[in-house]
Amino acid sequence: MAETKNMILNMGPQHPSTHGVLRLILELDGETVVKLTPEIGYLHRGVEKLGENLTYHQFIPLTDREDYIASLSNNLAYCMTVEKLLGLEIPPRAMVARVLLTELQRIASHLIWLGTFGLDIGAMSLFFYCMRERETILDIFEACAGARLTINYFDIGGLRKDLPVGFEKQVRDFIAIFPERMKNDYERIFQDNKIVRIRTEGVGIISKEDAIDLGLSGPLLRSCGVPWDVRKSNPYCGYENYEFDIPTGKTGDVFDRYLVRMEEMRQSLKLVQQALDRLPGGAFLADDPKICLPPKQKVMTEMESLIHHFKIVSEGFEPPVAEVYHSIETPRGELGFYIVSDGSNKPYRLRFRPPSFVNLESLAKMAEGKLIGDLIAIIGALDPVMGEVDR
Amino acid sequence: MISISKNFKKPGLKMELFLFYIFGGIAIIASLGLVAGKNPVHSALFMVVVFFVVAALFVLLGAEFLAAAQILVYAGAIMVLFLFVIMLLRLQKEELRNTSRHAFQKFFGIALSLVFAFQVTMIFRGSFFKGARGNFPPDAVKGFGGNTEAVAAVLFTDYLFPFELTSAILLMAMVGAVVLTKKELK
Amino acid sequence: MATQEHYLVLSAILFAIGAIGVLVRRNAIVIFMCIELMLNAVNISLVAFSKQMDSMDGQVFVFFIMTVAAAEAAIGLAIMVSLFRNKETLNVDEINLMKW
Amino acid sequence: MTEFVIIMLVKMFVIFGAVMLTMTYITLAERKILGYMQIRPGPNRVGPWGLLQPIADGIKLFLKEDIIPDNASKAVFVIAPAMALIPAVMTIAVVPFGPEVSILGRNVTLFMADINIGILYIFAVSSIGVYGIVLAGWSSESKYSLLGGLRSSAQMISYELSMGFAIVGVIMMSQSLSMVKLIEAQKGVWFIIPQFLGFAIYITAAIAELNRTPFDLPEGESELVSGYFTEYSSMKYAMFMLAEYINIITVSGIVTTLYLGGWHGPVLPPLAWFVIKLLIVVFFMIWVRATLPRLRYDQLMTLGWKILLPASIVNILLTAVFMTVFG
Repeated sequence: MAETKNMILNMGPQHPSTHGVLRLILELDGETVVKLTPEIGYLHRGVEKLGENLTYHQFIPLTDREDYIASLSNNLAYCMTVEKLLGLEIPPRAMVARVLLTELQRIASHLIWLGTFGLDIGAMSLFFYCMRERETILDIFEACAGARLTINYFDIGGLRKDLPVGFEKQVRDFIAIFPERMKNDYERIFQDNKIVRIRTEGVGIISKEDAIDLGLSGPLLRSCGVPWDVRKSNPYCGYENYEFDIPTGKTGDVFDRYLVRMEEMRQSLKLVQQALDRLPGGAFLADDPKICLPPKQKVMTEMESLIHHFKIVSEGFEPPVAEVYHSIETPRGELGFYIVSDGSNKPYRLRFRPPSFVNLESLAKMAEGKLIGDLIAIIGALDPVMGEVDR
Repeated sequence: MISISKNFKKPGLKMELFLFYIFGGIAIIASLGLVAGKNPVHSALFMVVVFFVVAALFVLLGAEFLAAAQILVYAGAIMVLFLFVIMLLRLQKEELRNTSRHAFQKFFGIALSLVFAFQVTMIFRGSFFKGARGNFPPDAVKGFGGNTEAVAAVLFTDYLFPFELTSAILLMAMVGAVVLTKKELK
Repeated sequence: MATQEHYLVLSAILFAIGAIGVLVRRNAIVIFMCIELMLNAVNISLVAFSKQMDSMDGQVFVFFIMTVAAAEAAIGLAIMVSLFRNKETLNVDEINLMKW
Repeated sequence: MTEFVIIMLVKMFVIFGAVMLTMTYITLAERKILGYMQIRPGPNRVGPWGLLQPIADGIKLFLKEDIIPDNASKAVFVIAPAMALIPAVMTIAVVPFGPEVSILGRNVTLFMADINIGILYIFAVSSIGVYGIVLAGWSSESKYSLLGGLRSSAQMISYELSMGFAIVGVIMMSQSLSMVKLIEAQKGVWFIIPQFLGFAIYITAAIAELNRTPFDLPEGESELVSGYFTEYSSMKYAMFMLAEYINIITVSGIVTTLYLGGWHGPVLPPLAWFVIKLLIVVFFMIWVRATLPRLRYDQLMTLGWKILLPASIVNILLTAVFMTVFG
């Protein structure tokens, strides 16, 4: 019986819907995906090796380029790991500002996800509404740090610069318009649409046990019903004294992931509101002379600050010999940094634990046996960022 | 070349003959292309041309309903089925191996068909069909309101039983096709 | 006026060409197309007779031929697909074993 | 005789010219309307409000390099766009734009031909539309276009059926196949009211025939890198676009004739009414494209076979009962 052999189809690396340079080798039997082998590495820049030859300060801009859609979260993860290594205390204003900005970054990242997810299953107009809101958030980031995508605003010991004038007003305006935009723009266009329902419900289901076995994290894990969030399990940056809850799905299909992310956006908005209310004044950077750069006018006037500034910039600082791991909750899942320092001014080893890389493993389990149309929806719901996967 | 302007005085009659020769010529050329075509898809396309020309001939003969049905059934459905199968099975050009014992068959086939064609044309030379006239002369057809209504009148009265039978045939064909091509569901 | 002879001669020629195709060609699908061509030739003569004899029976008959041809095409192509799956070829010469 | 030929020629040029013109400006209208529905202005650089944009597109596509993939079968590759365009243009001949009207003393019918198998002719010609796509998919010798070609032909064939059955309802009400008689039958009440179910089925099937969202699977960008015309460029690609947009006009024309009462309307002249209704249907198709996402392939098939087809048969049943009861 001459079996008509399956067709090998090569999707990517420059395919319009694989969210960056992910290549999938699909074995197709007609329309159904028989076997799926993802191929990664097209965006590999050897960041971890670079980390070993850069001082701790010089490495911060590189962390933006990992998960370029939520770059503030990367900065936060790296800076907190180094602070943990040094045992450095950071001022309360910096703590609250960090929570506020990373939650805004989460909303912005989910908005990009929502827009491109709509495009993947064919709804064209949703993208433009999401981008309109994302612009307002990016204006806030631009006011703070001058950059919109790779923001690089956090520093070891707090913030690079103080929050700009009129920051509160910008954030308050955003908080005022966003809930109403979410309800009658996104949900009316997208969620109440019958075709969206049949395209996403019951698609790409992954069970709770498989999710835990594969080590998934973030909205993917929570959509299977596992209420696990780093902000709640081991709180950092003062999350324990904000009250917010963790949305979880029931069946773990693509529609649940959509619902979890939408609910997360609402929770983040609540967090931003609380952070804005309790934003204290005071210093925005720890004043340990060995580690944090002194303010400009001090450097110009005092000899001692000039020497500190020169020393930090040229050689950096020598942390104690130790190894440390710290992880935070980014929009895609648990991002962890593992730094081994040998006492010199450059880390001996610097390791990323990116959530997208781990989540991508589940793609094969979810997509095999399904149709091509489903595969696109599943990749969309997975929301992988290739910069993070390939490092 | 027939000078069209001279014969134009009597519209219709000469025109019809002229059109008949055009369509007949296209039909013959297209069917030769179909038979002699190397690539199955090219012969499929020639086949479509033949169907169109036959539909045109039906219009010339006043059978508009059949012309539309011809395009719809033959050119619209059956040929697409053929193209589907040709595409699915990715048939390549037929490599013409001249297997020795078949050369004779090729020659014999052509000769036989030509003899057959010659005999049939001879019979029709003196068309002596004077049999009993049916009861649908052209004006009766107009009375019904056109060819479609006339065909319907006959089809649903005298030929009602065969009409129901065809639906049974089509059903059987559908079931048969599905059963034949169904892969065992692993 | 295109008399009936013209139509009958044309249908005979088309029928002959169809017959040549069936006898000569080695590819099963092309043979199948030639059979359809022969059916069409018959249709032409039937409609010609229907016009000549002023009766609609010829055209109704052609209507039935069309439905049967459609059914036959479906079944024939289904056979050819399963044939191709078993023998990897549609060359009529190689399909000569009664069992495969 | 010669006068008849001259009138025919003039009519042909006028109607063909009008359709081509509206076609170009529908491409612009689509991009503008989509833009405004997506809070962006749409093309407005070329000419005031972007009015010269279609001309710019035409020239651009005309000057682009015309690539034919080397292992493609040339003849079929070149014929395919033409075969996609021909049925689209052929149906224009039968769309009745207006009634008898006397211009310069002669009364002229505002349509090319009123053949008594009008709807059957449209249905037959639209079934040829599949060839352009199937051949394009096959002849460009690439996996993606082959998949796209197979998908779209299966889709078009299955939706042709429900379209045909939906039309049967209308023919029963109007007792004739010819388009002009059909419009006369709608003098009192438009067929959209008694035949609403048929209208819904017909519109969905028509959108599926045109391969437009939510049924634009064959050129689903996100899946098959734009389906059967992946390998086409410049003028041949433009012909596929041309065919699609002319098809939109002809299908809208047919919908206005079948269901929206053709040129009947209170105040405005008949031709104006016909054009207004036609543009409303075109707007509806553009609006659908802006809002609905794409259906998956098997959902598309189930909708076509398991929902639309039985619904259209039920529609025929209801019409029959309705007509026997109300005479």
